[in-house]
Amino acid sequence: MPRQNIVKTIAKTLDQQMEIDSSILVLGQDVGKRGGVFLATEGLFDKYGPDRVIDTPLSEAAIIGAAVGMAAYGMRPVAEVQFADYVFPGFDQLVSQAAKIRYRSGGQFFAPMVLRMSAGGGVKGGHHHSQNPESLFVHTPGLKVLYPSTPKDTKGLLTAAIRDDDPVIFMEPKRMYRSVKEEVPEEDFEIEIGKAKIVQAGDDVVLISYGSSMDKVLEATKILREQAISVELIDLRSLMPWDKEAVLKSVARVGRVVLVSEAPRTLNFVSEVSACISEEILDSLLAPPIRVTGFDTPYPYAYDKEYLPSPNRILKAVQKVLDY
Amino acid sequence: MPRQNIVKTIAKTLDQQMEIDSSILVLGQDVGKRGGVFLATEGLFDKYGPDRVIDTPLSEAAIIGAAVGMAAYGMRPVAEVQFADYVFPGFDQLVSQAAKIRYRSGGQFFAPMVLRMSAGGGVKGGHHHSQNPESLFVHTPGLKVLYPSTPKDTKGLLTAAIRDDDPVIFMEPKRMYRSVKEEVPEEDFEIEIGKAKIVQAGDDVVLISYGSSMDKVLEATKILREQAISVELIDLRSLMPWDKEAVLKSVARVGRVVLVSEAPRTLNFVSEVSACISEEILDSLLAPPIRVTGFDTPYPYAYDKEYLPSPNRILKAVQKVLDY
Amino acid sequence: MIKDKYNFEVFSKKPIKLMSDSGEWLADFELDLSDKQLKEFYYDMLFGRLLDERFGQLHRLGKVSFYAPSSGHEAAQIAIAKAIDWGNDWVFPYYRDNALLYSSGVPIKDIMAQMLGTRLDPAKARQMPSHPSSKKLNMFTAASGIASHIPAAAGAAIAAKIRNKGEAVITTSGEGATSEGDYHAGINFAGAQGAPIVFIVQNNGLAISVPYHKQSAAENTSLKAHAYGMPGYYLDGMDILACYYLMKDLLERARAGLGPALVEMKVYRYGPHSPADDDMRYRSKEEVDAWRKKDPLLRMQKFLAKRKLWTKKQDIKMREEIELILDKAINEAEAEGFAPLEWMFDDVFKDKPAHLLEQQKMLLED
Amino acid sequence: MIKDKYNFEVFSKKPIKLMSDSGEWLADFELDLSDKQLKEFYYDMLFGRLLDERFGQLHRLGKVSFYAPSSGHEAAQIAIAKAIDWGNDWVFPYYRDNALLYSSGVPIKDIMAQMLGTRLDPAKARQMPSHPSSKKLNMFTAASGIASHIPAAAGAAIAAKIRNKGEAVITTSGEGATSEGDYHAGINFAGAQGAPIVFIVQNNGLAISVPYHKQSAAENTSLKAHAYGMPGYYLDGMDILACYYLMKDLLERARAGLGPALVEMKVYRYGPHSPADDDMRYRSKEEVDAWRKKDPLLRMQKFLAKRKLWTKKQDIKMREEIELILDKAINEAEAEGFAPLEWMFDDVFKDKPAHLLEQQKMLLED
Ligand SMILES: Cc1ncc(C[n+]2csc(CCOP(=O)(O)OP(=O)(O)O)c2C)c(N)n1
Ligand SMILES: Cc1ncc(C[n+]2csc(CCOP(=O)(O)OP(=O)(O)O)c2C)c(N)n1
Ligand SMILES: [Mg+2]
Ligand SMILES: [Mg+2]
Repeated sequence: MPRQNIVKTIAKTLDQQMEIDSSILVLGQDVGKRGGVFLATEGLFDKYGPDRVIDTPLSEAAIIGAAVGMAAYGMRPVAEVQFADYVFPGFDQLVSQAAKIRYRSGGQFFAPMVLRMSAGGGVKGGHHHSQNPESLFVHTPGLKVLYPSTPKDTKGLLTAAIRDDDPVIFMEPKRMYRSVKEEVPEEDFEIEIGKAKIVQAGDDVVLISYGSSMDKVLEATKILREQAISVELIDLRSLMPWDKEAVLKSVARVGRVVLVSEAPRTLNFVSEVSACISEEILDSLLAPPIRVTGFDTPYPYAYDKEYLPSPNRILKAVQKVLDY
Repeated sequence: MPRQNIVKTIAKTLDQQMEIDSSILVLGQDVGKRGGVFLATEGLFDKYGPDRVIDTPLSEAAIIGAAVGMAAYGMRPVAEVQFADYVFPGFDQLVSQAAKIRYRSGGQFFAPMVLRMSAGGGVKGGHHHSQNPESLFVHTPGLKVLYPSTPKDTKGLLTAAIRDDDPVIFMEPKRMYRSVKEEVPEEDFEIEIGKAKIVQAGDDVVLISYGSSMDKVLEATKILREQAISVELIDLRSLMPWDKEAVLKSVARVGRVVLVSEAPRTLNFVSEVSACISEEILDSLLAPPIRVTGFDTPYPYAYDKEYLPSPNRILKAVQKVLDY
Repeated sequence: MIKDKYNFEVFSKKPIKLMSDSGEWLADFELDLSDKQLKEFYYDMLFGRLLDERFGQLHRLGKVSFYAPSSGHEAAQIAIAKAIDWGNDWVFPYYRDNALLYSSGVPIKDIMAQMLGTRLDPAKARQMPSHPSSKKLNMFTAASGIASHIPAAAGAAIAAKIRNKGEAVITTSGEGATSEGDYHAGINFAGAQGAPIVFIVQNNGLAISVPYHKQSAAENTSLKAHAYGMPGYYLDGMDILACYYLMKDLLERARAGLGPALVEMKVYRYGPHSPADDDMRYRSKEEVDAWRKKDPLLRMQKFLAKRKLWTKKQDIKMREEIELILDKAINEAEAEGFAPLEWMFDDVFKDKPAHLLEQQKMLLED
Repeated sequence: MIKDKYNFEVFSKKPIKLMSDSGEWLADFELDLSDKQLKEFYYDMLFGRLLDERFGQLHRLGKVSFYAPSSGHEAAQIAIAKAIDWGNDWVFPYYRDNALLYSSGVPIKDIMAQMLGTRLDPAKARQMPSHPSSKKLNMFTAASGIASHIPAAAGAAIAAKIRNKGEAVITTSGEGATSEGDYHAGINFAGAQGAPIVFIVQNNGLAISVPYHKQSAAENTSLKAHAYGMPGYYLDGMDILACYYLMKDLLERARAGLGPALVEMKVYRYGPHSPADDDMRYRSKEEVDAWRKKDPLLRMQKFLAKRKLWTKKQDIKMREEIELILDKAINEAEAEGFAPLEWMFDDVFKDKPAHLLEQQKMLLED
């Protein structure tokens, strides 16, 4: 098994699936000769040509909307929006078309499409190259939302997403595109959408996170290990549907939980997780569920480091629930 | 003081403010001769003419984006999107421009604009005339979000919104446009943005809601009164910023809370309120905070009644927290 | 048909006509439609008209919560329907396509079931009335959001180009729709890809109350084709023969791989925008009456009468027949009652995730 | 200027030129620019070029995290800057407007402070480099989202029309931007309102790697003006005099209430899209070299040399002077260090609501 980073894994997974299924095609800005601005589609244009690897005009509405039409027609488009921040010119196509065609047609039409996008801060990208808008997708009935944090999960979930018969938003942690490497099986495999991963079992506190926030969480977990604090670490991976069962099981057993996500604080995805926890297993809580999040400011260029949930902020929150 | 419904109150408030301040102008589809599809701008075109009451092309991006430019230029535009469901073609203008120009320019430019829209279900409007997308606005730093439920609050908050130097989303409960009437002072007044209203004080349970869900909540409250259950009823009115202080004070005192909002359940605005409650005052809770919400389906035409949080569903939730 | 028959003028200053207001054939090529076809054109327009009127009745009876009046649009819509190769081509319609919908071959019972929101609606009563769809006929599920179907139509056309099986895509909208960013996004992509698609604008001069001159400074919407490197045609949308021949030509061209086109059909809507609309706030009765004089059914009657294919008497009989068909369809559509609550959580996704099962349980227990 | 001087051809097939590649004056009207002005045109282009190169250096030094190379766009940008009535007109620029920014009169220290993200940036280091703004000069705060400034520009122009004080609005973008729905929304509204605005497309033939023919089937972007009922002009964007005279004319027309226009200036970018881009993946060195031969600075040198207004020696001296100015501006911009953390929560709103005060406290305690 080759050790591989996330972005290379994406390109290889797309290639593998395109070989198997000729209805899969890739579209987006610069996905052709350029191989994508992050090289996530590198090599595909040369291999599959302009009919299956389509450089689009500079319009996210065209990308997303055309993907809906292609999918309804019978293709399996994998569309790319270069940055999650740029999904908004195509947002209507996502929420009014992609998310709703199966429901509103009573199942006659559906949109087996994947919408890939790089997300997350910490890359000196300022307002428009750093955001994590997953809450907006998750709150839109009809969309599935994945946000893996490792190469292996990326492969398994991307494969599942491509084969899924519903529109799937596939968010990619851009600052970890090249920094995280692991061995990734060469053969084709799927990870079930909707299942969390218990990265590490533990008894003192449950740490819940996903996607681009996982790097800081892993750093914090390492320090906690040195402090002999036993952490149960859950990587949600899938945000819609999300694995409430796994979360409630861990939290009910441990009684203390810290939730981490770098998106803005108010209505951060982890607010939903927190609300479900207190609604369903209030009595097993030994301490308040604490959220460690980004801030309610537009993403600030100058404060790239400070905006993100730092290991230090995570540690403080853990200490707080332990001391409670 | 005249007894007046919500939609009439909007038209009169706009008129009153336009008389006072010549930089205020109204723009949107059909706001001119037609007086708006709900008549919320009735009479303004005849009085102020086409320069201050602008019928726009059929483009929400044009409406919202032009409002940003007008506001930056020095006007105070009050823009209308006919249905909250139709904000999405203009969503990029809202989140990438309106919400961010003050921050990204270091305060050099700002957008004193109001974006009005009718919202909520129960009008046989199906997917695209029924939604409550407030979570998406609230999660976007830089936007203020108001959602009153009575004529008086409508006048006070709309006046405050127009005078506010930041972009304000002004959501209007469409199914209550004409059904709710009350006496509204003729003179000019403001209600402070960010302050909740304690509609009724009580000791057994706190009911928290806002906007279009308030009609069902009031019905439920009436039944609870008959059952001699003492309800503290809070109408949030302002969702960003929202009155955490008032909420925590009531819930800490009473210990039981039911949160009601008809938007889809996952990441409903009340999920945030619930997460804050358990994070900050866990120990005062005598029962889990329960959310009564819409469902995670696209808004279904056929099940207009069933989709909405019914008085019955609210009563059941109240019973549950009382019995806990 | 392509090239060898008639050269429709691209970007013409005046609307293209093949039939004069008094029903004379104006073109310099020979009409090649059979009498049967010509009578069918008229019959379908008449059906469309009566269907529209019936929707009005159903609304007044409180049975239908909404509809989009289409009277005045019939020539355009039937011409389009007749040029389409149903089941082979793909169609992305909009809410005002009542006559087009009928003429497509969607069973009238299905149309009524959708309008009434009954159990027999193939779309399971999930949408407002006047939002058609038909998987069988490749008719995409209409949405309320103006122009939001245009990028999807472009996508289907690009897919059709890739698959290369000689399918064309047709999409319709009002003229207001052309102002939306999504319209531009879709048509521009289709243009850049040379996809087999015809964009049809039924320009009735009004977007609810907003007159065309506030919508755009382009003299007519066919000129917008310049922006997309495709031909633009400006048609008299009350001339069913002009609309038909041009559509036929453009669709053949599209199927043959000769690329997209944009067509404006100038029409007028006699009714209000919807039953909730009070159109006298923004236009006069005189304006409506003046347009009614140019009625496409009247013009076709004159055209047919000259060929002894139409009499007043036959017309009355046809109307009676159509009303009976409508009665029957309504009865059938209503036979099995409304869509049941059990369907509410289906089709959000292919399968129901845990949270939807939970919510369904919660609701059904309520 | 209006009408009485030169009739620029609307929708010309070939790019409009007033100066040949070898620097001959081609127009049939007399050049009415002073020697001083002509030399300033060249000086500003040269400054723009050196500024761009300096940004490259600062990036290689790790001091600047991003910039958008503008070499090849100088004639277009300086021509625009010279035609603007700064402080009276309103300007909605984009990220690649380095030369325009310099020529606007924004202090070079401010430019550098923005690029470096220091305390002296008037925009408080809240944005990536290459995102200018100046309240004083009515230069709207640039955003990264392509075309997202176009509707705002249209809105300002409509406001200017209402206020009627003889202000014009100018907005710039690349050609890729014209594909966005927001572009269409904005320009169409401005057209319908006859607002005083000029839309300028700096068409460098590439949107990152996507070539123009995949962007749109319109032969050039000036043709898109047809869709909006406004005149469209197709200019050689490496001819500073053609760009200047046309811009001057169009802005005067706009200020006089004669409405909007769309202009394409055909240019080329020599550098990669950004330092993160590897342009050799999608174009050849030969292509770049061929364009460099048409360099706007070279052409202007020839033009000036013919008038004895340029020598190699002077040029070298000018360059040295400019480098010194840049050195000084960088030093000044860096003098007070980076933007402090205390600023992070300012300007989300005019005043800080409770939750932001809370979050600020949380962060500063950390
Ligand atoms: C995105 C969006 N904005 C607003 C509306 C409300 N609306 C419904 S129909 C209509 C006018 C449509 O005009 P046009 O495109 O000319 O079609 P017509 O109804 O005249 O056939 C408007 C504004 C909508 N449905 N969708
Ligand atoms: C809405 C949006 N989508 C995508 C991007 C990423 N992006 C940045 S620049 C660019 C190309 C712009 O091309 P063009 O408009 O021709 O301007 P140029 O850079 O060539 O001057 C793209 C796709 C973006 N900034 N905004
Ligand atoms: Mg219309
Ligand atoms: Mg370009």
